[in-house]
Order: sequence, then structure tokens, then C-alpha cells
Amino acid sequence: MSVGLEHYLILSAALFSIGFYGALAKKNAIIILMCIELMINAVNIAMAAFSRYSVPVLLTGQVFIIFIIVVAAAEVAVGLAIIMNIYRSRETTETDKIDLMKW
Amino acid sequence: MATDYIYIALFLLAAILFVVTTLLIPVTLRFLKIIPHNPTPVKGSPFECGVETIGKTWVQFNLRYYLYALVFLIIDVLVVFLYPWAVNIRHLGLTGLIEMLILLTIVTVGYIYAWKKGALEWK
Amino acid sequence: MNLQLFIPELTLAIFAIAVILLDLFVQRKGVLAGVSVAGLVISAGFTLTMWGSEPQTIFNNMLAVDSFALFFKLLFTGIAILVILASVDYASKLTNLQGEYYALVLLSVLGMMLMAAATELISIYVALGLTSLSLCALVGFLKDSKSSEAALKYFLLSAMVSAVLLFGMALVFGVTGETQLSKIAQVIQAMPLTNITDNPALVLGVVLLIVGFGFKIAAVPFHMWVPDVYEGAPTPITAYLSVGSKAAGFAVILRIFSSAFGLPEWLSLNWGMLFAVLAAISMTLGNVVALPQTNIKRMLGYSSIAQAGYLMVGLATVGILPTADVLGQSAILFFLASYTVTNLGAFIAIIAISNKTNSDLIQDFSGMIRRAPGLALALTLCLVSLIGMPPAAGFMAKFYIFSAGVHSGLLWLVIIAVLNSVISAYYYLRVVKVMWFGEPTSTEKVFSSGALRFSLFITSIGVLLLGILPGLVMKLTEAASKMLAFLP
Amino acid sequence: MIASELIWLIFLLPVFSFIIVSLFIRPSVKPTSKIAGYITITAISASLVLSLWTLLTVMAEPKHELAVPDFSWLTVGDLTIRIGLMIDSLTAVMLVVVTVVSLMVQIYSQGYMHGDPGYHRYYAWMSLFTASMLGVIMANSLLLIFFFWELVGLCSYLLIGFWFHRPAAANAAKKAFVVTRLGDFGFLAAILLLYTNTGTFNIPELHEMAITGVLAGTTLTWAAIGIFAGAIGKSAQFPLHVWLPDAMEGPTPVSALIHAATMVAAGVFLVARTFPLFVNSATAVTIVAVIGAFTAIFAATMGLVMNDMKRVVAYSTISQLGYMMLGLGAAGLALRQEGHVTLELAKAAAAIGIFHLFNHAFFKALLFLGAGSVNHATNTFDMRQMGGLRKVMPWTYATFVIGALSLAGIWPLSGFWSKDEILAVTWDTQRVLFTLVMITVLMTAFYIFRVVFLTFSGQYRGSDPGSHGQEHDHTTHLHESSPVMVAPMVILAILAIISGFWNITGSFDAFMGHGETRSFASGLFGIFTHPLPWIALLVAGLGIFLAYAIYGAKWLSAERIGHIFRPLYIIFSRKYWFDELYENVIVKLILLKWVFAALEKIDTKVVDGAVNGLANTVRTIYRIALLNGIFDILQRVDGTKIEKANGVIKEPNKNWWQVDGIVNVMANGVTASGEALKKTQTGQLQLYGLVIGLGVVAIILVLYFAG
Repeated sequence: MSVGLEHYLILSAALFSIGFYGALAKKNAIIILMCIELMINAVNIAMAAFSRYSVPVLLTGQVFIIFIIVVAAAEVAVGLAIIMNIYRSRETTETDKIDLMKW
Repeated sequence: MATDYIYIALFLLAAILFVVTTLLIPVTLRFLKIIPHNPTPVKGSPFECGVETIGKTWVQFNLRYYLYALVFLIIDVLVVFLYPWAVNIRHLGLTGLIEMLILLTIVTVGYIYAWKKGALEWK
Repeated sequence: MNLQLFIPELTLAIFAIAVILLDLFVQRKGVLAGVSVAGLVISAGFTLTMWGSEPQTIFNNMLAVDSFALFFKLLFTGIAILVILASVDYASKLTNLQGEYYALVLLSVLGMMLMAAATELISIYVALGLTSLSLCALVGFLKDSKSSEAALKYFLLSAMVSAVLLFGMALVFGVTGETQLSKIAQVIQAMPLTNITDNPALVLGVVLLIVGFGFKIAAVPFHMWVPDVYEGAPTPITAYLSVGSKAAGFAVILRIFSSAFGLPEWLSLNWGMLFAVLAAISMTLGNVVALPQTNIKRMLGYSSIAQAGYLMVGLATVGILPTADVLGQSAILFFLASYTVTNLGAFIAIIAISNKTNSDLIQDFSGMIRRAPGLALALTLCLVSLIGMPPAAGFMAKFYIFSAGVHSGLLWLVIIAVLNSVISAYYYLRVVKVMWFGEPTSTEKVFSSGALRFSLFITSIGVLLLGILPGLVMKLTEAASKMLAFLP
Repeated sequence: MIASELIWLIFLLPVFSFIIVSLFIRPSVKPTSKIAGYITITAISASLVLSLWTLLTVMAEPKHELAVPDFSWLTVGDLTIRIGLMIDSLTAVMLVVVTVVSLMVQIYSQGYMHGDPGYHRYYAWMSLFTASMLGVIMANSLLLIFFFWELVGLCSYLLIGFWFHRPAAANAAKKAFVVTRLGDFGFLAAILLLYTNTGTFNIPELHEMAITGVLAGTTLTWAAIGIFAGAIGKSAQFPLHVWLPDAMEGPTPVSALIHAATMVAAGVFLVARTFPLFVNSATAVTIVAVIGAFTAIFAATMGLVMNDMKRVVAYSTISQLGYMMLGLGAAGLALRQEGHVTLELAKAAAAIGIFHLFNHAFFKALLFLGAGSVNHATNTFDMRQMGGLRKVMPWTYATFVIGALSLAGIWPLSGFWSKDEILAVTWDTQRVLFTLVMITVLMTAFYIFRVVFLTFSGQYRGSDPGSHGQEHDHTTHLHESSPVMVAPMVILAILAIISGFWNITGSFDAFMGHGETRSFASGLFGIFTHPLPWIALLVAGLGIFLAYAIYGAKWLSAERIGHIFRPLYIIFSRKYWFDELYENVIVKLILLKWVFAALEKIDTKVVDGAVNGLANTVRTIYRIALLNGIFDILQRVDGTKIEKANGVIKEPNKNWWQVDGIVNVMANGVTASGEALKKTQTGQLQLYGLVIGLGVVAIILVLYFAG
């Protein structure tokens, strides 16, 4: 048996789910951020696999991935800035302690 | 095909065996009374790990590091675009060069901005 | 490829950079607002010159320049101008950060413009990223604990959702092997599928796309961020979020769903009904929860959820009617236009009032009619328009979109919607009642800057104009929606 | 012959005066100057002249219709909405009524509102009201009518709450607005229903379809009922009657114009306007007749016992509106009995009801202005504080009595003629209803003359009226009102006498489309060849006599009688406990049940099922949230928590919730669930994320099992 498209997809799906679970279950904002990055990279895997298997000649998927990486990097930058900000004002990054606004 | 997996399986087996044996050896030696058993605090202390830690083991990194991380991150991402451009710069020709220059100017503006705002000072 | 089709966006980008650099070297920060408004006006002017020309595409089919995109570009520039005018008092408080503020507004407008123009998954994603990141920064701009909490929530959730959206895009790309919306459409229509269960991957992709953009337009159940973020963000930015990013989200949804997934029937009918259900839930929940709110920004947050519900009636229509019939699209555009003027007006009035009272609690608006008659009157007009009572714009918008719903046979949905707008009358009128019949908390008058009063005047005129002579704008919206049939 | 531009002007003039007064006069001129009043009066008198001209032109027309070119307002996809005027005999009559009464009231207000700080605001809203009322009358499409219909409601809201510093006024305004909106909802539904079935809003087209049977069956019935719901709301008919008495918190001229002569009559007008839709559905017509008759007697009973002069007149308004509805319904039934319904006949059938509307407008406005004039002198509406005013204010007394006689239906005043027609047609169709309204005639005569005697005869019982006024802060002493207030009353009195003569020769019926004319004399006296008028006159006379015996000559002591009929008295004076009924019973029983069940379901099914396995914290948060929600509901439903529930508004807030009736049921119910759902917004970022995730899962499941 050979390693086919579905293996990559299963891998990416698993990573994605792990990331999503972490994003919901972890409390520390930075770890949540990491989990989100994990989700995004799972998508990258899927992209690469699709691109390789469904349109072998083109590089659409890979190009897409490059853009995703860039945007993700910018996202991390903004995210870290915001987290720093909230740490300055609250002395914590535990998301369950950050509920000033509700109801 | 299946044969490849057999190799992998063998490697796996070997690795597990190695770990298990290395764990078992001292236990057996102790069991056979080959090595003595008289623990002292010195022995109990971490072995060959430099000086003992003082204060909390969990150190928080200074916020400033994050600041550098941000600046670095932004400028670093540039490479993602530079590389594919460099690979077929000939094929892209003048327009490619111009576009890349635009990109560089934008990043430079960001750099100047960070500089002027004193993001690079260690205050 | 000719760049002059791209000039409006370029102008904005250049001006954004210019504002940042100016901020570094100029001491009198007041200039910056002027510069950025000038930039917006110029790019709007360029956009106007393109109106009515043949639809074209640039950057090998990544962006379309058609009257649909142009309509939204005009809308966004208009929004941004009003928001900046409204922020002048506000921004003068944050002395050394004004440059960033205006630059970020410009950048987010740029992102929204690209979103409206994008006809291809990659460009859509990049535009989305640009928009939401600059919005995140703006939401957290005050750096006090409320604002930064709002920013954190908005950022983490939108990042989460954008990952989900990406997964959806990946699936669609994987199934069709294309990122061009038009090509995707061709591939899907070529597929021998008759039922939704035939190609789970595709359907899952579509659903995830809906999730991604449902978050942007604040549709239940992707709405939870709205109240908190609206409450925490600086009020001008709340106004901006409530109209700008919602409109942008609808622009992209319309683009994707009426071109890429507009056919075949088995697909379009299903997402049409899906939107119909979401619409019903959103409007009901939004209106019901808005009732007990005590903070007016929060209340308007829930009301914007409800309004998203009304708008989605139009989306359902788009799905159900045949692609040639653009009644739904046109209704959505008109609703967006009128909702924009109305909500901006309401928020600007609130900014003007709470600049003075430093409070967003409804009870502190008590007796405003005597402290600030002009502001209170304008706010009343906007609230009446939000209720959807003639002669304000809201009535025509609701009427248009509901008649579209009826036209596509969604009578049940329209009935729910009408009932909802009856409910909504309560909480809107509550504010009116407090302002007109309440005892003023203090006797001193509330004054506001010329820029604020000017923008408020513009929006009020807009509300009345759209309500009394809707024909003018409806022509534009119909012309714009016709473009959705054109596929690059 | 009148030019169509001039017809447009009828509607536009008040609009202009509204714009001028609100935009230019109000900010610049100080409220003591009377300029705003003059502008408004000029505008309205101009449109009165034009309306008279229109009336004459329409009379001259053979088919009593005027074709006014319409223009397209906006084009939505395949639907084009055209704005146009519908000028037929009905419109012409209503135009005259509205402009005349409005003009009279504006003149009167020059005296009545003089020196009020809100003087300009008052005239601005008054012009806007007149404009939109004229719009309702002249519009030729249901949509347009709805548009102005809402505007009229808005104006009445603003004018009832005119003295907003009085919480009572503010709440009455709110109550009126919301209750009428309930009816409007039915109206809107009917419009949508008609549009989906016929694709048009245009009234003449709808008439055609209804008559030719294109539009028939349940659709027609439901549409008619929906429209009637709107009418019920505006005309304060039986289930939604609760707002009108409270609306008396507004300035008296407002009550005279809006809540007596014009706006409340808009409901009747609407039914008349769409009458061809009604006549083809037996159910609809019957409902109209029954509701009308019931409201007539129902309101009259409450009018018997009120001590507030103005409220008595208000209840009599409700009861008279009931008469008009009955007139319409009964005429419709009669038409159906003859069979063979043509458009002309259907339109003509409305004549009876409209004729009563026409007369009622004048004498009821007169009565209100009289009450206002009395209040102007005594600073109160409480009749126990009055008496013996006949000598002090002879003009008011004379005119008021004329109005009262006309209301009681005494020959040959206007009330007699129209009421007689209604009685006659009811006698032919529905004997049960006939007996009801006959009793009502008795009560009407009794309560209105109770007012007359209590107010004007005997000795003055009030305390020294130098104290601060109820409506006016400047102190007064007993005096006849100024000529500017008396003159309109006199004019209205003359109208109240003669307006009925129009139909003595049957020319009104003929004008409305159908009916044979007779000579004046034969009309004036020949009517007594039937027994009915005799009975009616006798009954009315009996009522007046009773009133005189009790309150005038004091042969019978009111207390004793009140004692004998104590239970009845309590029932009437507590208004049949309607508000309490609406408030408590319905809320407690219905609401509790379903909201509870719903929330339980959410809690168990959705939350547990979904949250299981995932972060426990989330679940507990959510649980607590929902429990709080249910708790809230419990407290809210027995009202212990209402104030806190929206600590939104400090003082007025409590009152805002005491808007009683159906409003409370809905509002409480919705707010309760709102409170509950609100608690699910816990501010926990990750709950939000979780909800998104669950949303995705739910959507996919739905798509697979439903799709």
C-alpha cells in the first residue's frame, strides 16, 4: 500500500482538531495563539497535499500556502502585541480571568 | 512495499529493547546486591547539573523580548517572498524588480517607524 | 494589465504610508486627519471616474473592477470619511498615537475594498487578513483594560475562524482544483452531482466558508464576539465595525455564493435555506437579548446581530431565486447602504453625547432633548429608522428586502422578521423615551465639534433621502448586482 | 373644476407649515409669540378652501370620482410602486371633515395653548398630524396609506406625551403607541397577504378583484380581518380599547382633533375605503358588526360612572365609533341579503357609517372643546369639583348642550339623523344587535346629560380655583373663555345642528353612490311615518329625564342608586378589570408554562449533549447562566424584579413597565427570555469559540439529516 492523498488529509484533519481543541481548552492566551497556528499549519498541509495530488502541474496550493504563512506571521505579531497589552493592564494572560464585559 | 514497513518495525523494536535493557541493568545489579545501597543527600542531589537553581525555576521572559520578536517576525517574513522571486528573477524581469522594490520600501518604512518609535531601544 | 484600474487602492496605500511617516516628523497631529480624509476623497473620486465602464479584471483575474466592487468601494470610503470626522475629538485625546489610528483606518478600508473586488480565494483571504488585523489593532487602541480585552477576544476568535475559513477554502480548492471563483463554478456545474450528500468534501468546504464569513457579518451562532467587542472598542471603531466589516463580509459572501456556488440547484437551494434558518435565529436572538441591555453600545451590538438577520433574508433569496434574478442582491445592497447611514448616524450622535457624559449607559441619555436637541433629534431619527418606520431609510430597506423574501416564497421568514421588528420597537423606543421624557441628569448643554455635527448632518440627510427617494440608490444597487452575473 | 396640482396642495400646505414652524420658527422665535399658530392656521384654512372646492367638483362629476394623474415612486425589480391620489366622494367628505375640525381646533388652541413653553412644538406636530391624516385619506395605495397611518400614530404619540414632564402623560403616549402598533401589525400582514396574492397595492384594482371574485375565499376573509385589526387598533374598538381613555392626558384640543374627530375615525375610514373587500366575506362583515355593537354598549357602560368629564366624553367616543363600525357592518350584511353586489353598491353601503362619522366629528369635537373651556376656567376635569357654571360661562354651556343633544340623538340635530339610519339598518338585519344599541342610546343620553347637569347646574362645588392648574400653571378665576376659544365652539355648534340636514333629502347617500332623493320637508317630517324614530326619541328622552331626575332636580339621590347597583358600579368603574386581566392572569398562566419548558429543553438537550466531554468549566458556566435566567423569569413574572430588570431608566423606568394590557404580556415574556439568553453571554472567550464550533457541527448535521 502507498501513502496517498487521504493520509495527508487525515493528518491535517487530526492536527486541525487538536489545534481547535487546544484553542478551546487551554487557558493561557499565548498557548491558544499557538494552537491557532497549529490549525493554520494543518490547513497548509492539506493545501500542499491537494495541490500535489489534484493539480500536479500547477503550484496554486503552494502559492496559497506562502500567502497563508505571511498573513499568519502578521497575525502572530498583532496577537503578541495585544497579549502584551492586556498583560500590562491585567498582569495575567489567563483567558478565563478576562471577562470584564459580559451579559 | 510492506518490506519498508518491516524495516521500520525492526528499528522500532530495536529502539524499545535498548531503552528497556538500559533501564533494567541497574535494577538487576541492585537486585543482585552487586552495587551497595547507602544514599546520601549529595548522591540524591541532581548529578552534574551545574549550580542548583535559586528562586522559581519557571522564569518569565522579559516583555521586551516579545517586542523584538515582533519586529524580527515582520521583517523575517520578507524572505518568503524574496526567495521565489530570486529563483526566477530573469523570468520576472523589470516589473518583478519594481514590485519587489515596492515591497522592500514598505518594509523599510515599517523599519524606520519601529526605529523612530524606539522599539529597538532596550529601555 | 493596466494599473490605473488599481489607482483607488494604490492611492489609499500611499496615503496610509504617508500618514505614518508624517506622524513621525510632524508635530501638529491635527494635520493627519485632514490628510487621511483627503486621501479617501481622492480615491473615492478615482472610483467614481470608473463607474459605468465595462467590467474588467486585473492581476490576472485576482481582482475584478466592476460596478459591484465600485459600489462597495464608494460605500467604504464614505464610511471611513464619516468615521474619521467622528473620531477627531476622540483621537485628539490619544496624543502621540493619532498617526497609527488614521493609518490603520485607511489600511482597513484598503482591505475592505480588496475584499469587495476579490474574485479569487487567495486574494479574498489576503484582503480578509488585512482588514481583520487592522481592525483588531483599532479595537485595542485605547489600551485600557476594557478595550484591550475586546481586542483580545476579537483577535483570538477571528484568528480561530480564519483558520476554519482556510480549511474550507482548502477543501473547495481540493475538490475543484481551482481558486478562481468563476472556474470553480464551471467545475462544480460539470460535476455529475444531484444531491448534497454526493460530495461531502465540497459541502463541508461550503459550510466552513459560511462559518468564516458568518463570523464577519455577526450571524448567530458566530455572533458571540459582537456585544463584548462593541462595548469595549473605541466608539468610532464600534461604529466602523458595525457597518464596515459587516458590509465587507456581505460583499464577499455575495461574490462567492452568487458566482461560485450560484448553481447548480441542489447546492444553491440548500445554502439558501441554511441562510434562511440562520436569519430567523439571528434576528430573533439579537432582538430578544437586546431588550434588557443597559449599555447603549452593547444594545446596538445586539441590534446589529438582528440587522444581520434581516440582511440574511436577502441571502436566502439569492440562493432560492434563479441566478438571473438579482432582486435579492440588490435588496441586500440597498439595505446595507441605508443601514450604514442609519447606524453611523446613531453612533456619531452617541459619540458626541458620551464625549460629554463619559458614559454609554442608556440612563445617562435621560432628558437629552433638552441638553442637546440637535443630537437627540438626529439620534431619534436614526433609531426610528432602525425600527423600520417610515419615512426613514430603514422602512424602505426592510420593505425592499422583505418583498424580495416574499417574492422567493419565504413567507414564513418574512412573518418572523416583521414580528421581530415589532419587538425591536421596544428597546429602540426605550432610548427615545429616555431622551424625550426623562429628567435630565444635569442642566448643562452638550456641545460637539463642527466635524461631528457635519457628519451627523450628512448621515441624517442620508437617512431621510434614502427613505423618501429610494429610487436613486436602488438604480445603483441594481446596476451593481447585475455585475454578479459577469464572471471573469 | 379643480386642477390636480391644487389637490396635491391640500396635502402639501400643512407639510410646508410643519417644515417652516419646526425648522425656522421654533429655534428662532420665543414661545410667547403667536406666529407659529398664524402660519398653521393660514395653511390649513387654505387647504380647507381647496377641499371644499374639491368636494364641489366631485359632486359635479357624474361618477363622483376625480382622476388624478399618479407618478411612479420607485421600481423594485419587477414591482413598481406608484404614488397617486384617490379622489372620490368618500375622500371629498373626509377632506372637509378633517380640514374643518383641524382649523377650528387650531384657532381654539391659539387661546388654549397661549403661553405654553411648548407652543411652537405643539403647532409643528399639529400641522404634521393634519398633513399625514390628509395623506391617509387621499392615498390610493394600501402601502401609502400604511405609511401615513404610521405617521399619524407617531404624531398622536408625540402629542399625547406633549406634557412629558408628567409621567402619566409619557406612559399614556407609550401605551397608545404600542397598543395601536399591535393592530397595525395585523394591517401590515393583510397588506403583504394581498400583495402576494394580487401583486398590487392599488386600492381601486383591489376593489375590482374583490368584486369580480378574483380575490375571494379565505384569502379575502383573512385580508379583511387583518385590515379590520388595524382599524380596531386606531379606532380603539373592543379588545384594544384600553389606550384611548388614557390618551386624554394630552392637551384637550389634541383630544378634540385626534382622539375624537379624525385619527380615531381613520379606522372607520379604512374599513369604508376597503369596504368592497369586506362585503364579499360574510365572516368579515359579521365580525365588524358584532365588534362595533359590542364596543358601543361596552364603552357606554363605563362612560356611565366616570367622574372625569373628559373621560366620559372619551368613552362616548369609543362607543360612537362602535356605532359607525356597526353601521358599516350592518349595511354590509344588508347588501349581502339583497345579493347581487356591484362595486357602486358596495361603495355606497359605507354611506351610513361615514355619515355618522361626518356628524360625530363636529359634535364630538364641540364637546371636547367645551370640556377644555370648562377646564380652562376651573383647572380641573373632575365633575365633583364643578357645578353652576351655567351662569359663569353661558356660551360654553349653550354650545355644550347643543353638542350633548346632538350626541343623544334628539330630532332635528345631526346626531339624530345618522344614528337613526344605523338603527334602521340594524333593525332590518340583526335584531339582537339592535336591542344592544337601543340600550346604548339610553345610556348615551344618560351619561352625557349627567355631565351637563353635574357641570353646569346646581352650585359651584370646587375649591378656590386659584390653585395651580392641571394643564395651566398661570392662576385663573371662574370666567368665560376668550372669544378666540368661543368662536370655534359656536361654529362647531352650528355645524352640529345643520350637518345632519345633508342627508334629509337623501342627497348624501346619492353622493356616496346610491340612494333616491326626496323633498326636504318629506325628509324632515316624513321620517316619523316609521315607528323606529319614535322609539329612539323616547328612549333618548328617558335617558335625559333620568339624568335630570338624579343630577339636575336631585329627586333621586345618586348615592342611593349607586348603592343599589353597587356591583355593577364597581365593575364599570374598574373598567371590567381589563388591565388587571391582561397583566396578571395571562402573564402568570401562559408565560410561565412555555418559557419554562423552552428553557428546560435548551438546558438539558442542547447544552448537556453538546458540552459533554469538552471543557467542564464551560458547562458549569453555562449551567449557572441558564439557572440565573430561569430564576429571573420567576421573579419577573410575579413582578418583584421588574424595576431592577431594566435599571436602565431611573425614574420613568418603573412606569414604562406599567404600560398595562397585552403590552405587558409580550414585553415581560420577551424580556424574560432576553434576560435568560443574556446570561449565556458569559464573557468567557472560549465559550464563544465553543459556540462557533457547535454551530458548525449543528449546521452539518442539519444539512445531512434535513438536506
